[in-house]
Amino acid sequence: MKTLLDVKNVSKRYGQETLALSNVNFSVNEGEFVSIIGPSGAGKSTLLRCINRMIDATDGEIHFENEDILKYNKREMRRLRTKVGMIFQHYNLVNRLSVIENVLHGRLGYKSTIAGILGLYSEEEKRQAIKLLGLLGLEEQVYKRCDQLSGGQKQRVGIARALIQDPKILLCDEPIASLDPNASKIIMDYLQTVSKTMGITVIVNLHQVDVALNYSDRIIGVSKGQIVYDGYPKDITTNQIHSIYGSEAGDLMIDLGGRNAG
Amino acid sequence: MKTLLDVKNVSKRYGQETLALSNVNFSVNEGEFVSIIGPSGAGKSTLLRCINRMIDATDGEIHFENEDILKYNKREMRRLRTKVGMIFQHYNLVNRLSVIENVLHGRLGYKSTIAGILGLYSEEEKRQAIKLLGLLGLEEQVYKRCDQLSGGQKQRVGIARALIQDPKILLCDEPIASLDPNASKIIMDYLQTVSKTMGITVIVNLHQVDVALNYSDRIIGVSKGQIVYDGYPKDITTNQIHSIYGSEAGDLMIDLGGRNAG
Amino acid sequence: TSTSKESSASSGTTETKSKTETSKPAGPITIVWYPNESGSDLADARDALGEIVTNATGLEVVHRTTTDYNIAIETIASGNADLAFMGPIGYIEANKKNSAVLPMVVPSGQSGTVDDALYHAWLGVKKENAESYKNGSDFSIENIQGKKMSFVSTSSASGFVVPGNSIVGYFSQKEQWKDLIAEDLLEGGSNMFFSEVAYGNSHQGSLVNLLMNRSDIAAFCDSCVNNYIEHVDGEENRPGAVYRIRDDADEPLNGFPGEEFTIISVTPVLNAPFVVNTNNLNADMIEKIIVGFTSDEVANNPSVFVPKDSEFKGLFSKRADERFVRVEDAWFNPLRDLQ
Amino acid sequence: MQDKFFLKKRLKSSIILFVVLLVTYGAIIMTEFSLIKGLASIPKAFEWGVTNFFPTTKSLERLPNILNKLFETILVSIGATTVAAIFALAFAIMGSATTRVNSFLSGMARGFATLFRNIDIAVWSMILLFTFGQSALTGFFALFFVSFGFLTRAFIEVIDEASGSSVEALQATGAPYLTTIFQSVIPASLPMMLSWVLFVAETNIRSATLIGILTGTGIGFAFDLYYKSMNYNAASLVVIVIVLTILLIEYISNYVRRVIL
Amino acid sequence: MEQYLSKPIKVKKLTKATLVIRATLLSLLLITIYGFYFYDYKGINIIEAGLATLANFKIMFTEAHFNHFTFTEGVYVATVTLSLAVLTTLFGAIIALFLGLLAAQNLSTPAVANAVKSVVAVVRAVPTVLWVLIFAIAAGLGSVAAVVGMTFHSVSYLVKAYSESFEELDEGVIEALRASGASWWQIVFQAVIPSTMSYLISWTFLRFEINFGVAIAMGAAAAAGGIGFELFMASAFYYDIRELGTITYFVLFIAIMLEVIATKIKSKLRTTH
Ligand SMILES: Nc1ncnc2c1ncn2[C@@H]1O[C@H](COP(=O)(O)OP(=O)(O)OP(=O)(O)O)[C@@H](O)[C@H]1O
Ligand SMILES: Nc1ncnc2c1ncn2[C@@H]1O[C@H](COP(=O)(O)OP(=O)(O)OP(=O)(O)O)[C@@H](O)[C@H]1O
Ligand SMILES: [Mg+2]
Ligand SMILES: [Mg+2]
Repeated sequence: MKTLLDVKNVSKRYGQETLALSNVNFSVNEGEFVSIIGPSGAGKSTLLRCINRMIDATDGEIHFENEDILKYNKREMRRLRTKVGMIFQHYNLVNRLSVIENVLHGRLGYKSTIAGILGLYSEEEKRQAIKLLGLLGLEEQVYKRCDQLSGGQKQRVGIARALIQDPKILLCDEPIASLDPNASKIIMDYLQTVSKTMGITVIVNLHQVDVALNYSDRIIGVSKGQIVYDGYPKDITTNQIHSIYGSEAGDLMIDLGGRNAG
Repeated sequence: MKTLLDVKNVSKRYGQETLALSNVNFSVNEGEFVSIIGPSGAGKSTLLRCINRMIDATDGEIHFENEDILKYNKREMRRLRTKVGMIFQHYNLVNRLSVIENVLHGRLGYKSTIAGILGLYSEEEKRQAIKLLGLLGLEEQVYKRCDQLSGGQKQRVGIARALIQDPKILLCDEPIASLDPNASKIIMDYLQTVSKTMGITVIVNLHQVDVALNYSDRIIGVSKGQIVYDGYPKDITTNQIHSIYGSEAGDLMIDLGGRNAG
Repeated sequence: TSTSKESSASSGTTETKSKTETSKPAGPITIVWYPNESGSDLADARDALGEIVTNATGLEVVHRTTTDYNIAIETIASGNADLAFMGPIGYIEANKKNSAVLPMVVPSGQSGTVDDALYHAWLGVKKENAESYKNGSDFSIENIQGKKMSFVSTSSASGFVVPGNSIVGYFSQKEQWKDLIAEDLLEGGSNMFFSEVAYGNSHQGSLVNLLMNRSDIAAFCDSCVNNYIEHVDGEENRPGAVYRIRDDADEPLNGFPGEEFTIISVTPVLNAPFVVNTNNLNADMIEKIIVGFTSDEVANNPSVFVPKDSEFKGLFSKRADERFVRVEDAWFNPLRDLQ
Repeated sequence: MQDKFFLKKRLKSSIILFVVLLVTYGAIIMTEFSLIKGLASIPKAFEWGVTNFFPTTKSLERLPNILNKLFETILVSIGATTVAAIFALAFAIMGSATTRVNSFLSGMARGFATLFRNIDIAVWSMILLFTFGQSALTGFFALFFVSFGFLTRAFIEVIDEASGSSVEALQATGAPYLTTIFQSVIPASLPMMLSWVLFVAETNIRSATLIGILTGTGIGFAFDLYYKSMNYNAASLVVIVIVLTILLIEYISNYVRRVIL
Repeated sequence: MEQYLSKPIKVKKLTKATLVIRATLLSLLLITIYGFYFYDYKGINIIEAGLATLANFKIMFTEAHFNHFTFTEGVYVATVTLSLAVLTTLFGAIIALFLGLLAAQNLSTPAVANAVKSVVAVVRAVPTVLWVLIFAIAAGLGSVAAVVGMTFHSVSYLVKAYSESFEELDEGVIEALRASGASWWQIVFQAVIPSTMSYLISWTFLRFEINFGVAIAMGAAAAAGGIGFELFMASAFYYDIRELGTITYFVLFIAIMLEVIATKIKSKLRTTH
């Protein structure tokens, strides 16, 4: 399988004090579904944002489709970003615009500046947007303003916006943190489908270890800015999970797994 | 056991269109641990917020310690609120202030206006704040500004703020939605301890059905503004869960439960 | 007379309202100045005049300068100032508001008497256009209707009120303009008396308007522009007189050396008085101030009446026997009747 | 540690308070200001205002003329504001920390705005009068420059406030710079901007009192005429007309804000 | 879903808000265009006059000189003007802070908020020179008249700016404190003011700068002194464009200083408590 993304010796420092990432190495194949787990503040969000250069790594190299994206100029960076969809922890929608407009924003990277300014979208794009919204259970919200949505609904708009980009890779920063189990499953299933059938690579930051274990081809465990686990879900041991979270056995929510409803 | 809270025929209408709650009835005993589950937009948040009168129910009665709180005047309402701690989905911290100051905000309800304005807190209160922060794993963040925290850390500050109120009841609106499993467990355990040992009543909105089932004395299922389930966790069936979420079998994240790490 | 009364004080300058003999300020005497005299370059000139008051009364003097005519007028009328040096129209307004405001002295003309305590309101046109303002062989205001006009400001005696009234007086004889009133001159327009009306905000400014062709005719006063011009032709201070801007003219006329203009109308205007709010100062003290002002000593003080070749920038110039002379309110009646 | 934190915070507040008091004291000394006198003068001021500033039936005769002038003023004010807003938008986008291209252009834009804001209206009057004379254009430009300076600054604040996270999201889709601006910054900040534009239009109508002196047109000129000829009754009528106009604009502005925000 | 897919899809649904925005923008534009037809140009050649203006500007800034006052005098009078602005801003800010809280929809009741906003609008509508005139008569010429007169406008401006900043505040923060039983004043001082501090500083300094500009003219009118006299004389009496340049440099220097200080304070606020 072809390597899509190759992260080499990447470090990221915020100011003087915080070393959010230190010497991170991993690579991701095309179509792979990778979950990044780790405690709060471990650097998961930072890592994702380095990949599409929303922030610039302090050190190291990041190869995407065999090109070192840290060397990209502005124009190339923009092209890179059309290929990288991103889903944010805090939605990052333009609250004052309608749902469909926010979704269509995902197409802006493909447009000439002038078409983008005027918001000229093709019929095809609009249809695609509505289709995606339908898939995410938002058909009734298409023309609502985003600030009238509940948290869960907002996140789904964000996901639709990323999917309409037709990305090679999806970076998802806790995409289901604010969703109910129903929608969570739909989203995760959809992400999985996308990854499996369309060959889109997916990298997901997750707090729900069980979800990560269920969906991923691979798990990357991050702790204090370093990768402490990189392997298949089936190989991961409870001890390893505990070491990722720096916790004692029995201290994790996932330890409860198994005992279940009715 | 004594009834602490009694919600009778409560309805809540937003504007003309949205009937967020319709004719809700339930009561909660002292020291009980109640989870409210239900799909996004079901009215869970609305219900919680009616209880401490952050929003006023359109119809019905809410009795807290046998007094109809909907009849309370402003002064009584403030007194009510000191007895009701609240934890928010979106943290709702004053970002510009330090962690400890945000925690101490929980004491404002007990203070004279002038002491509150000047932020004069007693040594005892500060010590209590630091103790709580320690419990929540934030001892290193005590003097950091809240906007420098990660999502998970912020939520823990919010929880500390509610706990320092010394409340009779804790209303938690998805308190662990942004927490990693490690912290989630600590929080839920702490809430449980609080409920069990100090006799504080806890009402939690949750998306994680398995967590709800694990921790609660009672589950209330809400769907489309109505209570569709009210009973013990052990009695709930998978079908009932599906009917709460209006989903088909196999469509829910919790259906994955049971399969687990290593 | 008696200086012992000075101790029976009232507080400050503002609150004294009774007209009793005993009322007089213990604190400093406040003099308010018109915008024209408020510049920092005239600070020494103001001090020189303030010194006269101090010498006469033994009281300190505070100068209040303002850039707003109304504020100056209201200040003396309301008693917030004790003395003021103000234009005759301003005085009449202040006196109308508060009859306790009365004139003390005016600077005289060259004769040293009140008879020629006058200056002149001129209407000037550019020399090259002067011919078109002739009615027969004489210069006249006959043809000014429909032209572009420049005044000084609406509250200026020689820059608006006096020439305005002579224009109204002249044209209201005619059938077409019989309802003309001074206010109609304030604004230009196709159906108004003038096609355009500009304001110079100072006499020099009005003259600049003329020289820059922003107006066809400009109103200004003779003594106000005296320093900048020299007589070229015709009888001085009569219609038809031609003046030229001096080569060494100061700002703002330094940009127009050698430019010539012709006077088409001359109207006398009463000199500006020093006035007092008699509520604030008692008769004794006022008398002392007047005596001080009208003394020979002051008349010969080169900082007050500045000799022609002096470097000092003062308010009044000395050519012959100029001095301060006492005036009564009634002296202003001719001007008052114009309004 | 804990005591030190609160102590330090309190100490800092005290130092700030002390500095403010010191500066105030210095200012009071410099200007010989007396707070007591100021407070005492307020009732008297209102008494004088009320007894002098009221329109009489005679002054009402001038109403048609005043309204005519008001119309001119509104045209000039709104015209200048609108044109200024267009320029200000461009400069604000260049100047805002969220949307700037680079810090050099940003500094330039801010500097330009500062320059225009701080050239006194009297300076404009003189410079423009020299060249444009007493025409409507003088008023237009004087208002334009000051509005431009102010709106640029206001827009920068609005953009910084309104559009943080969504700009990031659009950048992440690879949207070009201008597209990001028009699809995210402008929709997010348009209501606030519009609100400021209406505010400036309103301010400009009020500034017309100054502008009137320069231009010889508009309601400000009418005020100036009546004020200088001490016809306070007519001047008060002008003020009342201005007040009513501004209240009307304020009402429209509030309505617009309520609907669009 | 079919309901959307059958016919061409509209991206923008015309809501009342978009309609109102468009109507407002369109009216502004139409009025502007109509205005350009309507203006009395008095036969001025815009290009020529514009070039002449630029030339004057060049003279003003490149040939600035001292003529009627010296540098030290300039510094002194500028300080006086600055002091007037300091007092006006300070009084204005204190009063406006309280009125601003009352005028903010989310902190006050609609009736009170609208009442405060209306009063403030009336105050703002009265020309500054009138306020100063009235106080010059009531309090006598001097700094009192200037400062009190100018404070009225300062207050009305800041009330608007402050109340809008307050209204922008995240409702959740207020809610959280309300939920813990905090009183209105406590919420104001513990949440509202800390959260909006950087906006408050921004607006206050912007008003400071405006007040400085107003103090130039009004200080001179009310006999409170300051650089306004030099400006008045240079522009109305001497027509000395070069000296205007000097004065403008003074004004600009102070304005830039203010902006630098404001930026410093704001960036400090961004990182410290
Ligand atoms: N803009 C920033 N400036 C300074 N420090 C930052 C910034 N963003 C993040 N950090 C710090 O970097 C570290 C990693 O943060 P990051 O947001 O990547 O963690 P995370 O794993 O995503 O946590 P969470 O699960 O809570 O979202 C944390 O210590 C955080 O405080
Ligand atoms: N302030 C409001 N104005 C109008 N409608 C609202 C408001 N708040 C909530 N709603 C609507 O009321 C319904 C219930 O919302 P609520 O926030 O209580 O749902 P929830 O169960 O908490 O959802 P989630 O799990 O996504 O938080 C939703 O349809 C929502 O759109
Ligand atoms: Mg994160
Ligand atoms: Mg909710």
